[in-house]
Amino acid sequence: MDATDRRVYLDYAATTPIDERVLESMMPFLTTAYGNANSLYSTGREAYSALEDARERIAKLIGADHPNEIQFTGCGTESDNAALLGIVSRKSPQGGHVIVSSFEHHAILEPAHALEKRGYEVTYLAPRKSGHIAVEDVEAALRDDTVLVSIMHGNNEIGTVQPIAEIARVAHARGALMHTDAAQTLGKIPFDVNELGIDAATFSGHKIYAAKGIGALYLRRGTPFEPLLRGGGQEFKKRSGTQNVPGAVGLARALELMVEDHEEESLRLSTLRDKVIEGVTSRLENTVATTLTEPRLPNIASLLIKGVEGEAMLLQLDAKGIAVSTGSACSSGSLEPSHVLLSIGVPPEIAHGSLRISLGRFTTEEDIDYFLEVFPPIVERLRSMSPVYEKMFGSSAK
Amino acid sequence: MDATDRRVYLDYAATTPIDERVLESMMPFLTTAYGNANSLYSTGREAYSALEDARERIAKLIGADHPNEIQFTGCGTESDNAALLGIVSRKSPQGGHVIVSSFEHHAILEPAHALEKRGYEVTYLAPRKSGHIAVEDVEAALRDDTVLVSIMHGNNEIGTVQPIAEIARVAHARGALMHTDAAQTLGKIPFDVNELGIDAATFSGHKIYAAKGIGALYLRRGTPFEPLLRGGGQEFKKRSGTQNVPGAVGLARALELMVEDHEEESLRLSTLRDKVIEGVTSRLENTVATTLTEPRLPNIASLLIKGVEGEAMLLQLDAKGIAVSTGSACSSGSLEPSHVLLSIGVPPEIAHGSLRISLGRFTTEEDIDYFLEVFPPIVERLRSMSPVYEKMFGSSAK
Amino acid sequence: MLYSDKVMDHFNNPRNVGVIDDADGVGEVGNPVCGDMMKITIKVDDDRISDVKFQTLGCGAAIATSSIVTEMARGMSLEEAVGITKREVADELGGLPPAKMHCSVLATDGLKKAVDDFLVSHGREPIAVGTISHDDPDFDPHAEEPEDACDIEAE
Amino acid sequence: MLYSDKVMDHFNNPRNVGVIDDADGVGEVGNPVCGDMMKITIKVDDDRISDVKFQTLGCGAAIATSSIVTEMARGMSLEEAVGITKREVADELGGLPPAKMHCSVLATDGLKKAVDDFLVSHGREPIAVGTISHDDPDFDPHAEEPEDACDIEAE
Ligand SMILES: Cc1ncc(COP(=O)(O)O)c(C=O)c1O
Ligand SMILES: Cc1ncc(COP(=O)(O)O)c(C=O)c1O
Repeated sequence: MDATDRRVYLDYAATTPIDERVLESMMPFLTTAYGNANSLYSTGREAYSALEDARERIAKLIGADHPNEIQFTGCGTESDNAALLGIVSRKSPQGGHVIVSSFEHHAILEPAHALEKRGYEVTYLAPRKSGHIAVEDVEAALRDDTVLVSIMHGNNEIGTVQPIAEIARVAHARGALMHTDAAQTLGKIPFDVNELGIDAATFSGHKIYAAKGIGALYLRRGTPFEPLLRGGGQEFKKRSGTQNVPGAVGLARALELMVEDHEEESLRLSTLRDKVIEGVTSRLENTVATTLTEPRLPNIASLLIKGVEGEAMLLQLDAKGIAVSTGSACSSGSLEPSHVLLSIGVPPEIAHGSLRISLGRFTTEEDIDYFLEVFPPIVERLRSMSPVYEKMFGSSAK
Repeated sequence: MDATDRRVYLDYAATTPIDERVLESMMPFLTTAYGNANSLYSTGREAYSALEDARERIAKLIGADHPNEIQFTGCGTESDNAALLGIVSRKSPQGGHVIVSSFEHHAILEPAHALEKRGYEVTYLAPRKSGHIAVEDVEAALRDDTVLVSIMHGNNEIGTVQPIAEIARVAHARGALMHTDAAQTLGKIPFDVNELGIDAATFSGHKIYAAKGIGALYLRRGTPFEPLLRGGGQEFKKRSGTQNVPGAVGLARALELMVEDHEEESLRLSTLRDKVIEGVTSRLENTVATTLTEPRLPNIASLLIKGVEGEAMLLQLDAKGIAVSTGSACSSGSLEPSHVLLSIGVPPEIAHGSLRISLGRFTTEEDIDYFLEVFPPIVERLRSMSPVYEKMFGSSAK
Repeated sequence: MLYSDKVMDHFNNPRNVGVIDDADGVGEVGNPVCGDMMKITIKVDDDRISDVKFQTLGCGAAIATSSIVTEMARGMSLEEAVGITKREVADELGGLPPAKMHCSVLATDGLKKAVDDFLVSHGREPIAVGTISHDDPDFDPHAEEPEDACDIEAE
Repeated sequence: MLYSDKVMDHFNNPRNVGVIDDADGVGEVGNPVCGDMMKITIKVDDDRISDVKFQTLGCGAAIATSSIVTEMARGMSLEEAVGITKREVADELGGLPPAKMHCSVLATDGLKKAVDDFLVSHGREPIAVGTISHDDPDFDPHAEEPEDACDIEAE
């Protein structure tokens, strides 16, 4: 095969293709079974049954006590916004204190800023250098007026997994509720709402081979909550809007497929992930894994490639058919590189050279071999074009 | 064909099937072109191009000055919520006055109630008996501190079309902004944001043969707006969340198909609609069209069938394979029948017997004939089972 | 919202529809303004309900509960008939959606009224008076709102 | 965000990469902390730029603008070279995404610095001093934020 025709997708943490078995499960609801799930006649009841069946299956797979604890939403961002704003403003309308980590996704950080504007106090808790939130740091940050703690389960850039069960325990001990953004972990590592002891959790379809445009929010029964989307009263009055039945059905199927073989898949992916890390760091000087401390997601390899800029690597890899991601500021148009990397103490000049390789269901060993073959010359060429590489890193490494 | 095998869908105002040409346009993005539209590599750029192409086509079809005036959302409800809350809270954070009609969809009424709780004053403007909002009533309700007027374009239950251009003019004359919920009208009657002179408008995909889970919000450049969904900053920072590219592409295609033949289709549907109204009222005593005053949507026939309850009719029609809708309280589990019917002065005991027949692309004359054949005996049977029909309506009509 | 097969059966093929012309007792409950109304007529033999017919204006659940209550009551003693609870009616139908539970009250209240009408017209003490009510004995004001998709609008 | 074909061409095949060993002028701008840095070396003959080479650490736009500015400058008088605006650089590349416009400044500033370095080292007055700045002359603080999808994160 001509190298330039080859396509290797290594950005599963950004989005995944829809698994064809998932699409198949959606197809009836994209064609003949188009009814509105709120209609009383048979076409509507058919859609309703499919929707409720999807809800039940998801509830079961995450160990929820009741299907009605699952609401379908439009995306992970909506679930995050709804959880943070909805719980806090209902539980404590007059203000109070909220804890989030400083390396949350922007879908949590931005609503947290909005809460600050409304008079709440927010603690942005920094992770330790390993990329993990320490339980004792949460404990120290908790106050009597802490309303909610929201700490992400798996970090989308560096792949570290947080001790959610322990954090939930200390949060509850101080009377705070607990939300976790599980967009990156659902289906990849064990996820049980009761084992974790959480009150709310965010899921996103397009991270687990379901469609874009569907997400879900787990909300434990009795959790105070004010809807973000108000209207016809769908989703037990918690999320209005005609339900995306094909999306919901696909999400349930996708989660089933994830859970089905997550142990073997986890092993397979973490082996490939380690091969990426080992392969890059052994082939290229001045490269290092962002963190190797467990627990980590099996599918994310985060690397720091010193002396190059991320977008340049990304585009050169793209020219070879390889899709990856970077935390460089240049790729996002913002002034600062990834807040995640900065939060764990990576200096900006290094963070600009970060690379995230994220693997998934269709990643093969050949894909990794190809990446490892193509990548080193790209870095070497970019470094050779740099006016400062030798000065900054050359002597130290040679 | 056995009558019970026959399926006649007459509830297009609730939701529509996806047109197969629309689904076809979506398929590449549900399969191979799965990239995240925010990624820089080619798979992402492909998705980005498709998304921006969809945006441009929609912008053009509604006469928008710039594609960036279109944001994609998750549903009509989200667009309504975002418009009402987002414009009002940014334009006038300290409070003020808002005008909505009293027969808006709940996706407007509920956020309006939320605004009241936050200290805004809201006028719920009643339509006239014909089912139309009168421009002079809006004018009379406007105040110096009116921030926003939100009046729906076409009413989803009774099909009346409001004089949006005139309302926008009087609103602007008093310094208020103008939003219209066009979920029911887009593609069915001419819709041009500059001719209407509006600042914002709500669209929903599943009302025009696109998918569930996609909507759009038109927001004129420079209109003050605070995002409802905050996070990664997608959609020009106005609506965060990974974009639903297949949904957006389908929405653009769906709108093109609507606009393509909307004149012929409008004529065809209004002829069928009138046949429904004429057919029912001539065959059954004590039945009447809710309103016949123009302008009305071509595809909605709203009928009042005195002395029967809506859900009972609906279920009996369903047994014959016909899908319709009712404004009866019994079908919605609420205590009051449709707020729309009450708003135009229909007494509750009559409103319980309302029926909405809404037509669409796949409705045929045979469908209507079948409905007109099946419906009268159903009504007669239900009336014969009623303890009060004769007393209340029998003598008056005979 | 999903009705059970048995509800649909009783809605589509309601039993005992009509009015007993020489009824011993008549009960009328409900109000068209609220969307539902029921009239029930009974024949009484030896303090047992020997025949019963109903007329109902209302939704699927209102008609189905009316129909089933007539089936349940036929052959019962007056005491037994008055004792039928809305929960029993719903159970007999294989359950009702939460938002429709109030419809069972219509049926039981109508029956009670008819029995009392018989008793009072025969100079006897009514059994049911005071217990007739549209108030739902199972109603818990602190319960969550019924979580059912029929609780919402299909557009 | 979409780069034009010409940007991609200059990024993938940058012209004039390297360092002129016996350069007449050297310009260095940028800072690795901000993610981009450029070094430009020029040969001057008769107050015209006869040769020019660059090294750049940075994104696609940074490399492409560096490359194109060397092509534009070659053969120009010093006056002309110093007069190249960031808008001209972007236009020459067939446009740049709004979020990347600042990269053109790196290229033009580097060139100006190299010219001034030549002049000053020859005891002459610098032309560009005072005009060198990372501030964008086209920058409008009241403009809307760049509306571009690259302005966001892909997850
Ligand atoms: C007039 C009107 N506005 C808003 C909506 C809400 O749209 P969606 O169901 O897509 O949330 C609907 C239909 O449901 C509608 O008819
Ligand atoms: C950890 C995390 N949270 C939230 C989101 C937002 O999800 P969505 O893109 O579905 O809105 C993402 C990915 O985008 C994510 O990785």
